[in-house]
Amino acid sequence: MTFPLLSLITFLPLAGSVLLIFIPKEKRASLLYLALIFSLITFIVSLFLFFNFNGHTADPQFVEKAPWIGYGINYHIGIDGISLFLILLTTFLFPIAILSSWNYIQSRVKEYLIFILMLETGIIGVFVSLNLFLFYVFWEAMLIPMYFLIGTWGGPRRIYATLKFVLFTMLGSLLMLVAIFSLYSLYFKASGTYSFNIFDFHNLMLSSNMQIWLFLAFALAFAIKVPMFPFHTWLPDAHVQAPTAGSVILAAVLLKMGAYGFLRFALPIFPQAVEKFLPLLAILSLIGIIYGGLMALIQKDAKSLVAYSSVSHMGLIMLAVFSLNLESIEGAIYQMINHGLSTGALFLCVGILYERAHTRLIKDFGGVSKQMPVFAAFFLICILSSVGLPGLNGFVGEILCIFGVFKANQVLAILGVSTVILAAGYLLWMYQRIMHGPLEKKKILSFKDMNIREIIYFVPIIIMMFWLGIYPQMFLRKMDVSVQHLLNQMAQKEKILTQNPKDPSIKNQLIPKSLEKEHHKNKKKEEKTL
Amino acid sequence: MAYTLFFLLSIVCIGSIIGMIATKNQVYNAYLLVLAFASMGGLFALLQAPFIAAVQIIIYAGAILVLFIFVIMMINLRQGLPPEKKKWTYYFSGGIAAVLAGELILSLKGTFSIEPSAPMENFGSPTRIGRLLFTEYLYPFEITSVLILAAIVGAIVLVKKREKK
Amino acid sequence: MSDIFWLIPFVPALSALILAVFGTKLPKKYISYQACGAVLISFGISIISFIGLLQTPQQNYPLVKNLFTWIHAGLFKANLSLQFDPLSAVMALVVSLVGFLIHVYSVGYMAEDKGYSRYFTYLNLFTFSMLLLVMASNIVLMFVGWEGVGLCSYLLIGFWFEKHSAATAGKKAFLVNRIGDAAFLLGILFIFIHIGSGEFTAIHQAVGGGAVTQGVATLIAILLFIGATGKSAQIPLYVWLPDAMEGPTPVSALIHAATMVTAGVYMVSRLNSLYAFSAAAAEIVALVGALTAVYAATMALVQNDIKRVLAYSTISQIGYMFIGCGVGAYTAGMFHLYTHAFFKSLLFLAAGSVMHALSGELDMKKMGGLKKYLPLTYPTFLVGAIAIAGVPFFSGFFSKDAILTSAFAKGEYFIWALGIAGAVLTAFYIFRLIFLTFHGKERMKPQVKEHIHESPPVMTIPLIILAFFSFGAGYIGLPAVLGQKLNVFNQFLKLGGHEAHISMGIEWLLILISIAVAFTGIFLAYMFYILKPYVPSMMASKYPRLYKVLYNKYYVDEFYNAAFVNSTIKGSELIYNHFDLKVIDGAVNGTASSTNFSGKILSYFQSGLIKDYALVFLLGVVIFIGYLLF
Amino acid sequence: MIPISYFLILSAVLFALGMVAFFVKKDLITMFMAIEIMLNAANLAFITLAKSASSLNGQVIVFFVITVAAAEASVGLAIILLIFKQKKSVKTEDISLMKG
Repeated sequence: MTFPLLSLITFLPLAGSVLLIFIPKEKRASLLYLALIFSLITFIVSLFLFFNFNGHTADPQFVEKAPWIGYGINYHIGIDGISLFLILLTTFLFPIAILSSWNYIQSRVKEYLIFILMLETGIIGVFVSLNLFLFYVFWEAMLIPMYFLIGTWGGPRRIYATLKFVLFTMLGSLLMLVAIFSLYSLYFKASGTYSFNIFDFHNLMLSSNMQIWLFLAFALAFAIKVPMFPFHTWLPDAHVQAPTAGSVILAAVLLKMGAYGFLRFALPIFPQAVEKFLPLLAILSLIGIIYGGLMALIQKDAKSLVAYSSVSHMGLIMLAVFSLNLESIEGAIYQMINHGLSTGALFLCVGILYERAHTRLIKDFGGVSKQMPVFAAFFLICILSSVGLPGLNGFVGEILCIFGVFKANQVLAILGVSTVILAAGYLLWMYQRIMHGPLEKKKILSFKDMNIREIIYFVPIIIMMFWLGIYPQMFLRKMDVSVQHLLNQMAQKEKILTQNPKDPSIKNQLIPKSLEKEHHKNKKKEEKTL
Repeated sequence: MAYTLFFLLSIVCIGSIIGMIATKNQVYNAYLLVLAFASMGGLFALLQAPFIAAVQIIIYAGAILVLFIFVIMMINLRQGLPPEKKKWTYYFSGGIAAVLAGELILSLKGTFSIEPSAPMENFGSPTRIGRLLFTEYLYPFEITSVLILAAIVGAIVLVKKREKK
Repeated sequence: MSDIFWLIPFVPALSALILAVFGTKLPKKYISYQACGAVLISFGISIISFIGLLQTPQQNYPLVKNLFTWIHAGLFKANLSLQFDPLSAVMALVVSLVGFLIHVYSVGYMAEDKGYSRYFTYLNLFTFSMLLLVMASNIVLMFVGWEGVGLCSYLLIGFWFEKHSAATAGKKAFLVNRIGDAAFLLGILFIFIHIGSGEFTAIHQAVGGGAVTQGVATLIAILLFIGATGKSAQIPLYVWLPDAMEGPTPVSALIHAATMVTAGVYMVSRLNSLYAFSAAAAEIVALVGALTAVYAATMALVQNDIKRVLAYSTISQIGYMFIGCGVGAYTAGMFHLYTHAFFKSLLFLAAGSVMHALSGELDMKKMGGLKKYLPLTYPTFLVGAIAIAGVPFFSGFFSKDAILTSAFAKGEYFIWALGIAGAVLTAFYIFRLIFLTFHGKERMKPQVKEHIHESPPVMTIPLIILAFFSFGAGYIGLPAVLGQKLNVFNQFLKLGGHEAHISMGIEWLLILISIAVAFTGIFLAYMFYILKPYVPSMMASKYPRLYKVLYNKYYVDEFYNAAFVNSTIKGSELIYNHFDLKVIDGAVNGTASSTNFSGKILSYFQSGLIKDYALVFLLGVVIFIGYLLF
Repeated sequence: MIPISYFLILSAVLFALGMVAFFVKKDLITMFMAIEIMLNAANLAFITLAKSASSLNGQVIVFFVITVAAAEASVGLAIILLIFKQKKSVKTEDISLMKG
């Protein structure tokens, strides 16, 4: 039994939130410091994952397995090259989120911090689960703290926003639950054993009809989470109403769960259905890119502008995911990290402005640069990162995504490139209206530049932006094998289905052992070549 | 002899229930119910259940009905209740009850042809029932006693006047 | 020593980093030393590397320094690697030299500005990006520089962001450039798909080896050229450059005249094999260049803003460079780029000096007769004007003539004719500028007049150096008629492309035509603005429509605004209000409210009365028993 | 001897009458009494069938029913008293907290 590193990372925040319960709520400072320390320790521990991660194997690493309820419901966690970075992103952003709410949250600080830490456990849990049941538990558990975060500390229309957010997500995830149990029973029928293990499901061959229904159920849940057009309307509302930290986490991590779900479940389990719905999904993603960009262009509220920009960026990520090649999927994963950093940072920027002006309407600003030069620089870097300026992180992901899409379908890529123009348009226009121009509003004269605390939490983000932009090798190389493995898996199932399309014996069965051997050989080969 | 007794008791029973439906006064209702329960006890005796008949009269006619009358006295509604507004529920519920009765009787069709069995020695005697209760039905019996205890405590707690803080 | 060339871009980068982090806390004097020093070091390394390059045998070209793998996933691989060959060397030398001079000039020009350190951070950052652009060994890294210079241009145009117009102009520049960049990006993708590598050597090999078809090459070439029209301000994406004059004047000189805007020309020259391979693309390049050259020159005729005249002049001159590239005379294009860098930055800096003298006045109608007040600025300005007008023995003459001769030799007579027309206009507008500014009546406001003064030496010395280059830079590329050996520039660059040869007689004829054209333009200007100053206004009132169209720059800005910007915004608003809020959100809220409504209806059944519940229960029992019975 | 069907029919009729009483009455106390009638009707059926099956189990069950009924009556009446204290009424129309 090795040291349970993953469990530690997953449950450390929860332990922190339990500990917070015992601290009297009047001790504001100690509450905040304790929460910060717990999230920081979690981050530091998660760095071990990064440095000890073996990029030469597609097998899950840091695996822990323990019986739980039985009937295939186990506590089974582990990570691979796809989930590693999302976990790191999560642990990286949480201390920042806590720092950003240092003054912003004035009432019920204790409860707030408890929910934030609970949320962290929920999110990490989603990314580490290798058992579908466990995954679902975390997936839903994470909604609860988010519900309270928006509903209690949000803006004036917070109740509407939370309800919309939770109901939307619930709608998808309930259908997903049905699909999960169908998979479970199908697997039982095929193999005679109970299992919720994701890798067992990967070995399950389903008839194409069954694939379509199950895929639709999964896809809806994930598409809402991403959110893909036309399921995006909860996002601007939730973002605008959520407190800054909530927005940061929502944009940076929660949205990624949708894309992660597609990569982890929808693609490898239902390759045929994916094939079938590919045109639809790709076109929806493309619409999302352009539509989100156009909508962002005309938003009057800075936060909802950034929210719509998220729709646009996630559209590109999804388009890349559905392009199904190595470049596009690596680009998509990379772009997820980038989007997490840059959009999260943009929300922080809007939050900093809001703390000073108590408004988010773009027209209430103008000429802020003069008062806040340091902030202007940070804000600009975040915008440029989001725009995809070469040298910063956004470019690497963007060009890989577009290149991958281009390989799959040139027309889609050519239309998708419009994001380059649109993103520059809406973000720079916003920047101009907020930061530039004559200083006409008197209120702005009283603005103070960023304080030490704000600079402290911004600098790591900026450093990461440059690092990811200049030396992506360190990150990309750890994904190679996992992504290649995913693609091989899909290709292999495809092969079986195309070899004997009418053979009734391949209805809902396991992948034949002989092929599995071949599969292992392939895997060895992958590992050698990459 | 048995037939006469049976019809007499049934008529008393049915009659007192109909009377109960017809009268408004709650106290009269209670008295009529005593009558119905007593005649029911008689019917039990006819069916070779002397012990249950005794229990029926003692507990129902004695204890429970007394409880009812106490409560009626405590609430003490001077004037009778005003007439029901929704008349149609009377007819509707009456109709449904009639249908139910019809259905129940219809379902008893199979029993019409069963020959009555000859009376048996000591069939419902307290001894035999007591033996059963303390052997085969020991656990349920004990649980009932706990239930009654719970009911007593519950009733007291519910009705007890709370001291204002 | 020859492999230290990779340090050239990174010295300014380091300086920019230091200034960005500590800039506000450093003394001005230190900042200026560091910023200028960094560029000077780059220039020094450039010279050392250049000498090293000359000593290296030619088969070893280009020298490549691979620092590390930058992006790599699957087929997509881009290294962070720099190369040094004659083309890069010329560009690096020009950029670092002009850059250094303008840094020095800026020390004087920006001395009073509050954003001093910010200014030099941007300027250093720009130098880094530009050097990266010209030294990148693959197209992806080149794109980094390409975007980087665009960013710096954005930052520097909007340097005085309190001014609404400056902020808008900066944004406009970035956005218009982005449109081009999107096409450029697509070009990169096509290169990777069809060639499999972004390294320039690989591209040359693939094109030379016939690995790509004519059609693909044309597509790639055109996409990249669209990117170039954005960066180099050619039709149709030139609109940002005139507005870019909102930035500080040294910036206009460095970025919007000498270096950045010529990046497109550099790119085409760098990928010369591609353009040589695709005749159609080359034709388009030449045609766009020629049209822009004339078109921009016409707009320059009537502008009164001294910097705008120079801006249109820049657009026009870059058009000439593209003519050169388009007709296959890449060396000629590069040669013009090189001479233009000197004389155009000289003109801008001199204009800046004029502005400095007149407390920031830009309108030529409020100048005049400045000759005697500005004893140093005037002659240097004049040198620049003579150079751009194409008067013999000055650098502009040699380079422009090389381009036009090549066009003629290639048989592109139409383009040649456009070029000649542009040359007349060029000579005219630049001397119009000279006459209006330095000659004639003094039209300044009296309070401005009191303060007129010559600029400090830190500004005039760069002017003098640049004037020297504007005069002499052309002597390394003398026309072929004087002997092939004399064209050192040509010998050194050795860019591909077929330079057609024509007989000596025709070449002499062409040279004479060029000279005649230049003097015609100058003479016309002299006539209009010195001899008969009433003529221009008379012309304007005689052809009011033509004048208005020219003055309003053919209404292209208005057209773009209406056709693209406003329609997009209006359309988006329409979609947002009627589709996003009503249809999509309406569907969501509709689901919610219909659920709510049906809940209300159903709640009537929940009367709260025991009897009703019991009745329903009874009904259920009756039905159930009935079902069991029958 | 009397055929058991007589008893069973009687039990059915009594049950239906109890039901009618339940719906016709509107004070909680009498409704409660009606419930007791229905319980008794069920008891009658039990006893009858016990006899016809010659098994004492039926009678034992009736014994339990009566005990439970007693317990139920005590708690139920206590609740009715409480309701009366609060609402000053035992009419079912006045008790509609569950109304949606």
